Amino acid sequence: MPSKYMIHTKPVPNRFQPVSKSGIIAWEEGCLKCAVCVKKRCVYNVYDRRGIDSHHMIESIDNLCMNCYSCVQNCPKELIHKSLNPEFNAMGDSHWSPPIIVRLWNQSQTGKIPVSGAGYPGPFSGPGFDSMWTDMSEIVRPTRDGIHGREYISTAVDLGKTPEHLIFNGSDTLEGEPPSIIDIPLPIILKMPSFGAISTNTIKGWAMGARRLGTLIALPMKKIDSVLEDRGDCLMPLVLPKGTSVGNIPKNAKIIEIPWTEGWQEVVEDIKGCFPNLFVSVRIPMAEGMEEKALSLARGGISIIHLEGSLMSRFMDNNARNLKDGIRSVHIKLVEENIRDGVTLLASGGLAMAEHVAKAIICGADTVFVDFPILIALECRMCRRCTKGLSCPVQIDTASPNWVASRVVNLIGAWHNQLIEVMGAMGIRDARRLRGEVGRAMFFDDMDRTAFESMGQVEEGCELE
Amino acid sequence: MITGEQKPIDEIREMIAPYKRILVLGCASCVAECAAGGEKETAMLASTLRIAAKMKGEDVLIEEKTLDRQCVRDFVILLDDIIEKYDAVLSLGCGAGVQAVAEMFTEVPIIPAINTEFLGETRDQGYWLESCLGCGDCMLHHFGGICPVARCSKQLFNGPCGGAMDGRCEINPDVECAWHLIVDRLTKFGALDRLENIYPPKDWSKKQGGGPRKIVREDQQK
Amino acid sequence: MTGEQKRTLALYYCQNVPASGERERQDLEEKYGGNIRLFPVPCSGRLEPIHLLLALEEFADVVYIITCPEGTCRYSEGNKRAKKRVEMTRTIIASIGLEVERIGMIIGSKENPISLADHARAAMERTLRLPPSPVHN
Amino acid sequence: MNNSSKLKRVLEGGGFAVTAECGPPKGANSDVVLKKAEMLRNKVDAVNVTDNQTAIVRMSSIAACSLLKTAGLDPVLQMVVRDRNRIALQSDILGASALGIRNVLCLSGDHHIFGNQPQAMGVFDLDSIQFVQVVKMMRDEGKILGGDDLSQPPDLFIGAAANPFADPFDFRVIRLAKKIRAGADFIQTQCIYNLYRFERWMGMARDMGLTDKAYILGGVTPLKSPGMAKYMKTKVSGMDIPDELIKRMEGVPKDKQREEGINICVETIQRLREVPGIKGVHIMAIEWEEVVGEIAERAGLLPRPVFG
Amino acid sequence: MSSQSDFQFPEAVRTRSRFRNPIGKFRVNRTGDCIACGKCVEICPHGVHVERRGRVFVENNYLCVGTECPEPCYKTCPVQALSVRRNPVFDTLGDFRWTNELLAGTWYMAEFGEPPPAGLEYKVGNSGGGFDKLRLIFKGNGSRLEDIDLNLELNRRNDNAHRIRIEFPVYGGGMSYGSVSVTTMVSRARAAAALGTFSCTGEGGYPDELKPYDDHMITQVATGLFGVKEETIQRVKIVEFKYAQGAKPGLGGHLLGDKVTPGVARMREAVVGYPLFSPFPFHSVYSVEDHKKHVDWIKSINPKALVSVKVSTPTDVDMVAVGSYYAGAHIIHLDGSYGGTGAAPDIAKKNIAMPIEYAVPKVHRFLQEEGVRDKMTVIASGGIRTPHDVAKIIALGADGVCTGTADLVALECVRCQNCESGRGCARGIATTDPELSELMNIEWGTQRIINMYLAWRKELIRILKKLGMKSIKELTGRADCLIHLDYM
Repeated sequence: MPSKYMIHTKPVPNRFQPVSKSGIIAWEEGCLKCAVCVKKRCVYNVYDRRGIDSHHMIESIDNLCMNCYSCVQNCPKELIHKSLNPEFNAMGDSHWSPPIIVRLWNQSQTGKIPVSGAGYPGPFSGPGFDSMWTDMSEIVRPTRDGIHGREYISTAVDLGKTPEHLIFNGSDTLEGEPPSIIDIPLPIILKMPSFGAISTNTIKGWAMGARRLGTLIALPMKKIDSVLEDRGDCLMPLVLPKGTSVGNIPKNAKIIEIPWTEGWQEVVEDIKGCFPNLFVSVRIPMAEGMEEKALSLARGGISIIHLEGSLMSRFMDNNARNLKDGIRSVHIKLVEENIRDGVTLLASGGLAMAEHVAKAIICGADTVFVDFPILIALECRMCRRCTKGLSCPVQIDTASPNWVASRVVNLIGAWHNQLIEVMGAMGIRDARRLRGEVGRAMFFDDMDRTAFESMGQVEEGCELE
Repeated sequence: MITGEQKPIDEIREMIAPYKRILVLGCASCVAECAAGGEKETAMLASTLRIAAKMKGEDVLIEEKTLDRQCVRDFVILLDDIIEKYDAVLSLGCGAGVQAVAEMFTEVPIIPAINTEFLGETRDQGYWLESCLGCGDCMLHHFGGICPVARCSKQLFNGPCGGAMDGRCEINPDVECAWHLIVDRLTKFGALDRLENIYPPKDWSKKQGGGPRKIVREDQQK
Repeated sequence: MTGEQKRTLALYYCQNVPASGERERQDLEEKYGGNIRLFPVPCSGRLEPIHLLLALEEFADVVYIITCPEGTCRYSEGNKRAKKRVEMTRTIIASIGLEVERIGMIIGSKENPISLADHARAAMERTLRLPPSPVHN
Repeated sequence: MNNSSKLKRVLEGGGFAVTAECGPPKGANSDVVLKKAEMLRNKVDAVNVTDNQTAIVRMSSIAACSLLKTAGLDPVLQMVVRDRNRIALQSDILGASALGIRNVLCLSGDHHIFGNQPQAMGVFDLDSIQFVQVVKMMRDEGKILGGDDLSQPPDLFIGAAANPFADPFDFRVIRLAKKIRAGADFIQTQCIYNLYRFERWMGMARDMGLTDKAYILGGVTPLKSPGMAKYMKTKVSGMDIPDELIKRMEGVPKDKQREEGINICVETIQRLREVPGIKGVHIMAIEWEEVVGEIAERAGLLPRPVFG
Repeated sequence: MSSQSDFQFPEAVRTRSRFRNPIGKFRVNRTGDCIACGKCVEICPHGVHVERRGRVFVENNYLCVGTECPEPCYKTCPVQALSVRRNPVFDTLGDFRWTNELLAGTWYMAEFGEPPPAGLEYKVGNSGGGFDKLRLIFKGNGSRLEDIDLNLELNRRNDNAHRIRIEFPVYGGGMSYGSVSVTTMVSRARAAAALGTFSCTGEGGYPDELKPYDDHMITQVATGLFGVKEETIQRVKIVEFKYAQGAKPGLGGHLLGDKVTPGVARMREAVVGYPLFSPFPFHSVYSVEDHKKHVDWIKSINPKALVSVKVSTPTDVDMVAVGSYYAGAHIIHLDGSYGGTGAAPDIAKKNIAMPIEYAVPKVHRFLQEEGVRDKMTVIASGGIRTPHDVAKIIALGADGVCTGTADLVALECVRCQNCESGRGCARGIATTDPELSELMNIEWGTQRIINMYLAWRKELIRILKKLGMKSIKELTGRADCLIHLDYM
């Protein structure tokens, strides 16, 4: 694969001991000090490498343990037990669940895609993106062998408006203005999370990461200081119509965002007045009525629309509805109105795993935003202490920009490879062609009903087993 | 195994008082087995000493390390890379361990942090009992597997003294009379008549041949 | 909190005892600021003397363990071990002239379930009765 | 009869003391002791009685001393810590004093491995310096080691041994100082053949002021043959016999060798008399007590003066 | 064909855990107050307590049934020295699909050859869908028949290839040499032979140790063609084309360099220490016509061989199945997305292709519509964990099943998911590390697997009896014997 399209990752150590799912309780009292001790025989040598992190009072052994249970099962005095770690269960919430957080930490540390042995250990299906499967190609359809670089799979996407067709003049050159688009190598834009122990160094690091990835970072205008000024080309500032002077927009910025307001036309005109070449994306909250708003923006010439979900991957006004359905709904609306190719649809809100990128695109997004994962990449535990003014247990604000950037590059690098994996399996060579390809997905609701709705009948006296 | 117990902290503090950079050195063998000088106890002692030093506002460096065995030179040599960081070593090894470290590292004082006690068995969780004096001439077969040398307060060889009462030793009712046990055992397998012979004076030269005893095994040597 | 004197309490608690969640823990941290450090443990028997010593050495004025009531340990003897270890560690700190009250133990009661917040308040009250630790001054 | 230590009187009176060694028999016959007493009568100030020397069982030192005392000699009771624990040692000190013995020489004792019963258990409960300290405490404070008071303290002139010829050389004089500090009134040294080394040691002792704090008696042993000289040199620890001496012994005909040994001994005594700080000699004629008189005579030490 | 057969199933032989402390749901604690009266030893029907040298010990904690016990020892103990509580370690085991109870239940079956006693949910997992929401419905009292027949004909084309009957509708799925140890492979092969069924080499060559079991082996031809030779194709009665694997559908395989030990390298004709890729897909197959060439190739080398086609479950899995029929295959082996693997990207395990519970009815229906259902043997795999899963998937339209993970669980896999890391399985199952492979021996492994399947067989017979069926063949496609808890 051309190196240009590869994201170079290299392991970046953690700054703190991570929290792990289960721990080891190994009592010494009564220990026989066997000559052939189960601790010495540990395949992973975890007992030789143990130590206490006196800051968090975490035993390193908990993180090193690979859960083989050999010591638990072989200690002659049964002095070793596995336990669930209460700190682990306390992390995050139902969406940012502890396993997701840990997985994000690992990817940010190693830059590698998560690989494991044994089959999938999780639930059959779940809400939102968990209720759909992507497809694969087999025998009767061409497939792609992307991940090992045997075939080139493009993840590049365009932001902006692509013309319906090109007009060439007689000498085979393009007539008129060339299409005005921003080309990014992967369908992911970083987005500054709405909370976190974020310092200027953190933001600087994220911006560095965005630049290394060739993508952008969306952040509020007021977070942009002089240091970030020269990174304008990778910033995507959110300009609030009131209180922010348009003049503060970094000179080399290519794109800005504005929030949805009824009078968005005037705001856009103002901005275009100062920066005629600037792309403007309009954020629509993922909420009732967004289809109409999107339609009006598209019709009004806005080429980039950002659907902003909640940080739980849900609608902002209706917790029962998922991002997946919101994206599909807007996408279908625009398709029905024959205006879909006139806009780029960006989606944000609680994307937590690599597969969400592919699934959001299948549902109709062109590109997605990644928000909290770039905070979790910095060892955030989603404890939200920072929102109460309590200290950050992993002192994110003290991390150096370079460390921040490398962690984010690792994470997105790993996601990028996973995107290539699923695209390869689907036989899709171009991320642009994945958008809205619901034919390459399977939805739980449909399949479950088809398979199981009409089977046996429960009758009186029957027995279930 | 060899047993030991940690010295009182005051005594340890006094011994290390002249030094500023101290390595607290554990031993993962016998003294770990009797919970006196293993990795865990070493960490606890080091932490305790650091706390004490902080309380007194003393500026000292106290670090810990535990060797697999302090009484084997191949393990002791592992200190070679770090020893120069310290001006004293506080060893939780048994007497043999302390001496092995001291012999190799002549430039720093090696201070014992535990009192080495005896050769014993682990009777129960947290209970160690002296059962062997290392006399070099085992005669347990005569005594039903119970050693009068280690376990009789008077080291008698020809039966219990007049002080034995109810199977207890005259020195302390907590102490079992070894001879009572011996008699019981031999009675059980019908060999009590063995004790009718006068057991001759013991050859103590195997224990105290003069100077340290040695075992040299040519088949084991290089 | 009384006055300007600041104390740090390290509170280890068996997750079996107070019906505690991350929420309650955070509420407490909010209430007591940085003066309380809370460490849930899967079993109080997991705590070794070294955990208590390290806390005293590194940051805490006082360390408390909350265990589940006797006879209810999921690991059968974790709370019993914890008790003995606390006693042992107290002997150690006493030997260097530190008040034994700097290591405390609260045994949760089954009949009268007390919230983590109540335990924390009790422990904090007792903490404030002691002068600041000479280890950190 | 004056019941005090004659040795003490001689030394305190400023005389050059002469003591000799008497080995008790390997049997219960008192006549052997009494015969040796007669050989030494009026030839020496006091007679040391060895305590199971080289860990070979002999008549007890305390009994032999008692026999000598009865015969009118001033015995020096040698006691080793090898065979008795502190209880027995203290008890024997009291017994000795009660029997009228007025001198005690506190020793470690030859290790039992060298004796004829190496299987024995060595006691070594106290070491010789601790023992000196205990005797002094008993005598001067009237207490035993455990702190209990004595109904009557023992009356003893306390001696200790010193060996200037063992290693490490520099520590030897420190050990001497410790013995004196522990309470030794007099010191008897190991047999001296290497005068050069002995004089260096004495110099160091003088420099430390030790010669003013205790009476140092130089030990001498007449050689019977070059074979004995070689044996002592190689087999007896802490013995330093210069090669010239062995050559000198070899240089005379066999029937003259004993005579030559006595000559050497006499010359040594004469040299020792010149050494500042030496307050006497201790003649250890091993199982050859009959020559003590001749040696004393030829060394000009007779007749023995009378003090007090 | 008669249901009578000369075949004799082996006896179950109790085969204890390899580990000193097997993990069970409960733990019994004995305090120092015990007076060694021996009452507990007497009353416990499960042998939890043992008496030795006048002292009584809790020796088999894992066999305690806890609250299900009708006469609990802790109530009988005269000095209250006993207490029983749930084993907290038990709660750290397992996952949604293989719950701790399923693991412990399977271990019980592998030890005793019997379904576990009350108190262990060994029938369903906790994934919240598919098998775990499906239930068998029994109406009436079932049959009193004694001769329940579980065998299965694998060649339904009636062509010139072997007529092969397996005595039990389960055979072993492919696990390659490299992903598991030779000990594991041989244990599985020996168990398959003893049970009158088959085991599969997977894609990693055909180790010589398996030669004695050639008649019970399936050899796999996969995209890497590792270890595939004419000789290996000719040795066996069934050859399986592996197009995809359920756990990583659409993706190639990747054996990390560390695991390419000299033994693995020799077998795969590769270089020690270098990673090996199985590409995806077969780059010679982009159509059913290409696929037919493949099948013909095998038939030309071994004309009597049955050809099985192992595919994963894309949306058009039904088309793939029918295509396989037309290409001449005897068996279509559907591997659902929740299947096992030695190593796969997590993203593939969860998100790509469909679970087997959807694929089987889809394929069954389509083959019926095409009129070729009777000519094809449909084998399902990818998440079959229990005898109940077997019955359910057959009722949904399969003829038989392939298992993999269940065998490993019988060998005491704890599903730590580290098969791929470092030296491989720390429990000596999925590893090529010589030292770790020593953790298990073949006799033990064979018997554990045999025991587990004997227990499954008992359960399947019981289920068929309750359904009033005489043969497992009657169950195929009988979705009316099932209900789904969400659609009742």
